[in-house]
Amino acid sequence: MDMQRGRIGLMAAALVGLVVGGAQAQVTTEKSASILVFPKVVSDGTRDTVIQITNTSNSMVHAHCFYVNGALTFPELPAGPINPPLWIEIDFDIWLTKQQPTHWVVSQGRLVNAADAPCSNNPANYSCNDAGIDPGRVPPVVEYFTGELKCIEVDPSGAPLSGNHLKGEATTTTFNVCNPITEECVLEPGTSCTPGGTDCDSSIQDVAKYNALGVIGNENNDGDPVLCLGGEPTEDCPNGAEYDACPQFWIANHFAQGAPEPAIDDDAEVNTTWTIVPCTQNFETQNPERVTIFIETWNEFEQAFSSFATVTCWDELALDEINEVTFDYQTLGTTFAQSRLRPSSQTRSGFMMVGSEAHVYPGNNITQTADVNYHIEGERSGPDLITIPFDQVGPQ
Amino acid sequence: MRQVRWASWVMGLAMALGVCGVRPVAADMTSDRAAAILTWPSVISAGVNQADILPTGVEIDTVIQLSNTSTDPVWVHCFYENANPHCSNTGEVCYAAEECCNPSTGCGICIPGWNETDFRVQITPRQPLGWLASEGMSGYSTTPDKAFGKFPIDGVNNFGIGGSSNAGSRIPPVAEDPFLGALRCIAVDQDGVPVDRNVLTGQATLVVQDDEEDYLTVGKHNAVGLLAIEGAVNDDNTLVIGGPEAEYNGCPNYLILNHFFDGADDPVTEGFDPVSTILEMVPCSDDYLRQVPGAAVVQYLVYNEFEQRFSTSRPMQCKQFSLLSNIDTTQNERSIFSAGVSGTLTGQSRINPIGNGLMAVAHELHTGGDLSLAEFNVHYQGDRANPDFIVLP
Amino acid sequence: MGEAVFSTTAQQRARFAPWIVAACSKAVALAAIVLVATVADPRCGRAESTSERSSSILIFPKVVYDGSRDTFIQISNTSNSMVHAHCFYVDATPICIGSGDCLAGTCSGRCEPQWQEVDFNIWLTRQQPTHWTASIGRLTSPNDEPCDRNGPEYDCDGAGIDPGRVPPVSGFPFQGELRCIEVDQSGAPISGNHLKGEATILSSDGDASKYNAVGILGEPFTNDGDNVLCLGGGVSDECPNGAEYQGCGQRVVLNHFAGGADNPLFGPTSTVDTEVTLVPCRADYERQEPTRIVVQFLAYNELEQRFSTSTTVDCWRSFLLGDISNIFDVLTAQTRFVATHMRPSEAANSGFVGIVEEHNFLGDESARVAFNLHELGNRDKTDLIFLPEGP
Amino acid sequence: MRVAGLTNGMRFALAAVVVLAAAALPGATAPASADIASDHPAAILVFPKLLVDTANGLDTLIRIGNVSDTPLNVYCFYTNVTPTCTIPGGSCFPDQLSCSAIVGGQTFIGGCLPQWQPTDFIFRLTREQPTGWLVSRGETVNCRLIDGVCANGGASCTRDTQCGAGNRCILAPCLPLEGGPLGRTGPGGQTNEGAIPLSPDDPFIGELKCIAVDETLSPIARNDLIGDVLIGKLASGPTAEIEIEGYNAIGLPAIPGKGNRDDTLVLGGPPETAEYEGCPNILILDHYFDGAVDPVLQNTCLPEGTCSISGVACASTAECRANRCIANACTVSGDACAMDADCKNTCENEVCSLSGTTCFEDADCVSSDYQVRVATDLTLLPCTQDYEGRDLDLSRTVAQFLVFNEFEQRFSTSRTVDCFKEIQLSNMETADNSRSIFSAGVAGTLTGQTRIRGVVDEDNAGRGGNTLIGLAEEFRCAGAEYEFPVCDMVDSARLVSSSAKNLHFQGRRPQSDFIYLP
Repeated sequence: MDMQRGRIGLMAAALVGLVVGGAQAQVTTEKSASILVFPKVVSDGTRDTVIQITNTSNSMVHAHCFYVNGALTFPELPAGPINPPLWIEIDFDIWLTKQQPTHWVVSQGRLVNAADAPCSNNPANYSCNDAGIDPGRVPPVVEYFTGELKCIEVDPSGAPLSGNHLKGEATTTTFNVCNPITEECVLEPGTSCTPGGTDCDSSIQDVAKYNALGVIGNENNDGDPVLCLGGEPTEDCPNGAEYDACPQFWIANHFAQGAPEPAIDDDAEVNTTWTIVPCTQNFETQNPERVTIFIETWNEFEQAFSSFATVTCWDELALDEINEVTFDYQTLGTTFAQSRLRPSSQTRSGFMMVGSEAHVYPGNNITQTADVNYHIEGERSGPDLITIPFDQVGPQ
Repeated sequence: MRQVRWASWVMGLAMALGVCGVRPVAADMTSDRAAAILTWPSVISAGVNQADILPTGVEIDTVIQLSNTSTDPVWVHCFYENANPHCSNTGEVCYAAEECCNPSTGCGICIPGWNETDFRVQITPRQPLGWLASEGMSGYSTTPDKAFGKFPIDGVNNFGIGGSSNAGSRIPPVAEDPFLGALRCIAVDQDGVPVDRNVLTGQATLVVQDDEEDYLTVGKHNAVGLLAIEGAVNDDNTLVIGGPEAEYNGCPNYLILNHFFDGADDPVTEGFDPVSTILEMVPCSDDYLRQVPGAAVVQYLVYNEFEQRFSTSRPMQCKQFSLLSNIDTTQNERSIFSAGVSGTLTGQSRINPIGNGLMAVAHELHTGGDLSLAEFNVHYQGDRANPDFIVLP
Repeated sequence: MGEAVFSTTAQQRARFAPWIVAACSKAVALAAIVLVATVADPRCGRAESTSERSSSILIFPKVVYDGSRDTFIQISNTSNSMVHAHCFYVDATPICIGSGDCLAGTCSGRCEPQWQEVDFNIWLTRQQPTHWTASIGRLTSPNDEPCDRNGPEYDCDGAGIDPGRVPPVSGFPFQGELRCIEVDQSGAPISGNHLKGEATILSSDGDASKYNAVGILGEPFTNDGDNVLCLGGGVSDECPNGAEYQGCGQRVVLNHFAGGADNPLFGPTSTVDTEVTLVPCRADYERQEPTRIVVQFLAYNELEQRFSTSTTVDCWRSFLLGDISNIFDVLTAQTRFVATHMRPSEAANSGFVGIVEEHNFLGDESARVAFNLHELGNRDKTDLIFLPEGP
Repeated sequence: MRVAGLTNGMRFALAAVVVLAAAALPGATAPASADIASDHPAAILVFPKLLVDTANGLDTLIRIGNVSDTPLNVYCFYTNVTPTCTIPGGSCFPDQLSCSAIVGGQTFIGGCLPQWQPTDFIFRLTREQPTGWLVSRGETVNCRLIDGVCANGGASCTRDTQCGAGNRCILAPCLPLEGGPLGRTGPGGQTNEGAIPLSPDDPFIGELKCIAVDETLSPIARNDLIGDVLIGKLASGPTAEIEIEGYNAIGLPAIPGKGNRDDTLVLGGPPETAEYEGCPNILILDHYFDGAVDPVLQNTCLPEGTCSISGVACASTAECRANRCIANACTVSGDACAMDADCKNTCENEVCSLSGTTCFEDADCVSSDYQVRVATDLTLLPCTQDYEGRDLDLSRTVAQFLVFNEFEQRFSTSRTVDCFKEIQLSNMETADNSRSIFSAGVAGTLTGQTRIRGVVDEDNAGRGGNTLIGLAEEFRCAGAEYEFPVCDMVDSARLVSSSAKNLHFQGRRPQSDFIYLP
């Protein structure tokens, strides 16, 4: 243990240098961080999400979390001027004891109930959701929720803290139920069904998982409601970057939209969806941030194609929704493509994203998805600002 | 039933540094940045003809993606690591000891193996490549629609930026069917000398299909990258990973895995839908010259949601592929990784390698109905004091 | 934490050991000085009994022979030289003042404890183990047939060099203790620490329980070989050299089942009775005076709740905890396990040692298991053993 | 007997000389106090042998207590040494013969591979608190909310009263002061924390080691732990016979002020480096030689008409000794029979009818009469254990055995202890028990003394001291005279009774042993 303590000392010494070095692109999917972003959190009747968050330190950690609902006002209708996204935010607090993992199902939330029965072999009890020290009262999301979850590490008073003690994962389960719009079973393409009926094979399910995106905090965090991600000192950010910057580039290696699934015979194909949220968010004014994204896509022949996407607050975009041509297998002519995404120069915010690959297998009438974290490159000059309502910072 | 079909193929096989308020070390392993050394800890392939090992109709394969993020071409020197165990009596591939029982030869022992096969690929600027582990990549298909499994730029009929091409590239299929192993690719120059270019990204997509039961499931994770330290990579054949003389960033002290405890009921789905997790790990060190795989004693520190702590340990060499609840015992329900023992649905396991460093990915199996698979990269913490070494042939 | 003090003392002893040896070696040549030097050094005196180290005094707290049970004694010499020992059986079987049998519970009148001592000598050659059965002792017979696999003959009780004539226990039924003291060939007590022993209590139905004899370690340089053995403590009129032997402990601790609690090994319908046997360390074989002490009990349940009681031990006593008080009962303790601390009262003129037997019952079936007690703390008073004078 | 004419002074001089002479002998000097011991509280407790086989009613109960008035955290390691069968479905418990499985309709015999698999856990004992648990079930807090099951039918319950009169509600094993809003706390507000996992295997054979630690899991020099073990067997069948044996955990006391609180525990050796008292140089075991007939136990006919040990119906004690034919089975040997004559071991065609040995006349065939004979099992553990790097070479120790019979005759043998060795004495150096130097037929006397010494391995210098600690179990086995007794808590078909005992210790080592914590 002494040796380990020694190591801690060395690390701490090394870290000083790093911190002095200022912000660097440290949005991470594999290190403990001070801000966790779950870009894709869904509970819409066909999908539900399990959130896992863990305190990786030996001291108690508090976090202030925000759900942002990007669902349409009338989710069953197409988007449009009269059917804008809600962009409604609700917040809650959690606290985790040393090294404590926790979880909740977003549709259920998690109540504080000391009477939760733990799992047990004898008598057999494996349906033990909520067993454990409850992290606080986590509210369930509304009936139709498609949005993001953001958790910010705070001190006991609620002031933002650069503890870098949080890590998280999100597991999305898709049920094979009847899609009320297409009247097809969600996981059995081409299989017609009656909305609300039971004619879809419930033994088919689909589970996908991704790591939460973490933003690492620096030691110059002033604990005020305005969180500065990257950038130099400004009026809003007198200390400069309190957290590392959002990345300048996201690099997505993906299948061309509609490309044949190489591992499966027949006419199986792969479709990709990107879920994107801006880095800048103002929970005080509730003004949804809009970000324009420039996308450069390269096929295996090194041929480049470009396109744009605009995301306000939150969006889940299939590649053919972004551009029907440039991502299409017929256009790219190769199975794989590399897309580099960056905020356009006119955009004042960076963004974060995760991907989801749907492998559609008409031969067996099955669709299965896999979520994927993408790579990043460079850092934004920033800063990107996350503004917490001032009355949510400080003593509760 | 599905988990049985899957599990039948499964090979039976420290306290956190509480540095409050200190940002983690930047120099570390990565799965979300371009790097100079990429490792795919999980490369699995098994054709439908593997009735002895897989249930009839089940086919498993891995789609490997490898890309160059830079505007210059890069050569990569790759090594397939075949970790298939073989029967001591018949020499056949085995994943369970009973597969070595043969009326004519009696029962042999299923002995772990390690064999490497290397190949080189030239990747042109910004080029994404992908292939099936079972088929590899060879030949050229120089016009759209490019045939899958062939290189796109032959340097004869077509060229990339600056006259780059995939000429001289060939990716063999994995050495055996079935295959359980890993892949490691290292950025090198035209002469095969390692270079400090952090330009490689990679993914692996595991596809499991069962024609008998008509189901399909896929999982995807990123390759694990080791960043080269600019100017530190020399031209010898020993790559120093971490430590005082590092050429590449070191492997972490701790791997942190958040997981459902095995056998826990998925809280989302109706009915009993047990979740279990397979952890796949490979060492950071490998001696391809002397054919000596890396090895480590792995210490597992397990926390449940009650903040209760258990731990166990297990030595591994070359590769570990195991259900969490088979790490400390063969009786899953008695394992500290099982929900019935740990008492909560989810847990955090901190994995501390003694010996060589480790890289890992996790497969999450939801087995209530048809098998549904989710894969994810584990988290990292801390730097190892001692370096790991990759020795090239 | 008495133990911490204990260990600290040990360290001081270790640090001073060379000095002690030097002082004590000179003392052999200059007896007067040695006595002053060693006696003046309190580190020569120390309180600790042991069940795992070769000792100079062996105490078998429980020896029974009552028709349904008999006791098998094993003693060994752990040194490479011949060792002599002077042993005492003490018969503590209660006598029925009236008609009937106290052990059988048929005594029509009053049961009075007796304290009847019988002694004998044994000598053991280098590393020699020996044994005998309480009911028949061991006669000196050179004609005992050894075991032989070619006979085959495996029934060879008595084979081996007889350690001397060991009498059978004095009465039937018999319950009491056996105490053996290492002596030189002249019969003078010495601190050789060469003896170890075990006792096995066997029932007629085959059940067996076994414990290690409690050993009292002799101090190497202060034993004057007279008939008064000084266990622990400091200098006194009877003990001009201070402690000749290590003393008995201040307390003993026992983790046991609460009375009426089930043993989860045998299911909810099982029960466990805990029988404790205690003997005072002090013994006066010269005047045949029984030692009477009051024993104080502190019982802690699993909920940290504390209960207390006391009882009297008159020379020797074996009792079920439930017979002392209901504080040991599961209905009072409310938990399955209880930790009971026992100590002699402040006024007691002796410490004590003992063993415990747990009687497990399931329907008509029963099974016994014996343990040595855990000892805590340092008894600062001297316990005396008076050997009989005479040729 | 006294030498006449000696004065007390002369006796003292003589005694002093004898003492000084004796002081030069091994073990003659008084050991320092707070030595390794099973009868004193300590900072490290070692439970050398645990057994679980719930399918056959075999389980182990561990009792542990904190004897101080302040709470204490306990860091424990289960070590699973159950050999693993190379064939899934097979088991190496109780022995290699059970390592077989049917593959493709054909039965295959597999091999048994040794195992050394530690699993650790932590829990807190509050002041003066005792507790205990079954190894097969473990114990935890926050289990009050798990319903129990009635012993008489498995109905769900939370209280005994819900199971009817005379029945009990079996609740999940629970640390008593679980705390929390619904749980109990001690008078000082103390609560238990942590959890004790159930044994990693069932059947299971293993070891448990518990170490006193502080809140940061750093080892702490508090000699406040006591523990003991009960290994019990509840036999199946209508009579539900029970058997039990017990022993005290071996305590290794910490040396106050010496521990540097790192994760390498130094046991004994040079005083300037020792953090805990060291393991003994020599272990001493007094034992019956295997196969010796118990001189006390006689299978006599009780007034109620049953034999005192075998329980067979009888009219006389002679009938309890004889191998008779009752209900077509021999009462002692268990062979099928039609008449009493079939239960005699007679010579037929130069082969003894029951024992199967070669003979020329009936006199060559050993009697089949009833005997109770003794067998002793020895369990040995190296004191050095590497839970961090799992370097088993540090633990591997050659044990030298010096065996003395009651004639002062000496034999010796040796055996390597890798990380755990549990073996019947008469199998120590041979598979033929009757030919062993630990067999009464070879040793010649009923009892003996065996001195066991771990041989120092110079390769381990500075990393391990190669000392051993252990435990002995004495089993009384019933059977015919021609059968060498082989029985224990697992193979209990012929087990009459069992008892466990701690070994005696002698001397110290200049070398330290080490426990390397993860």
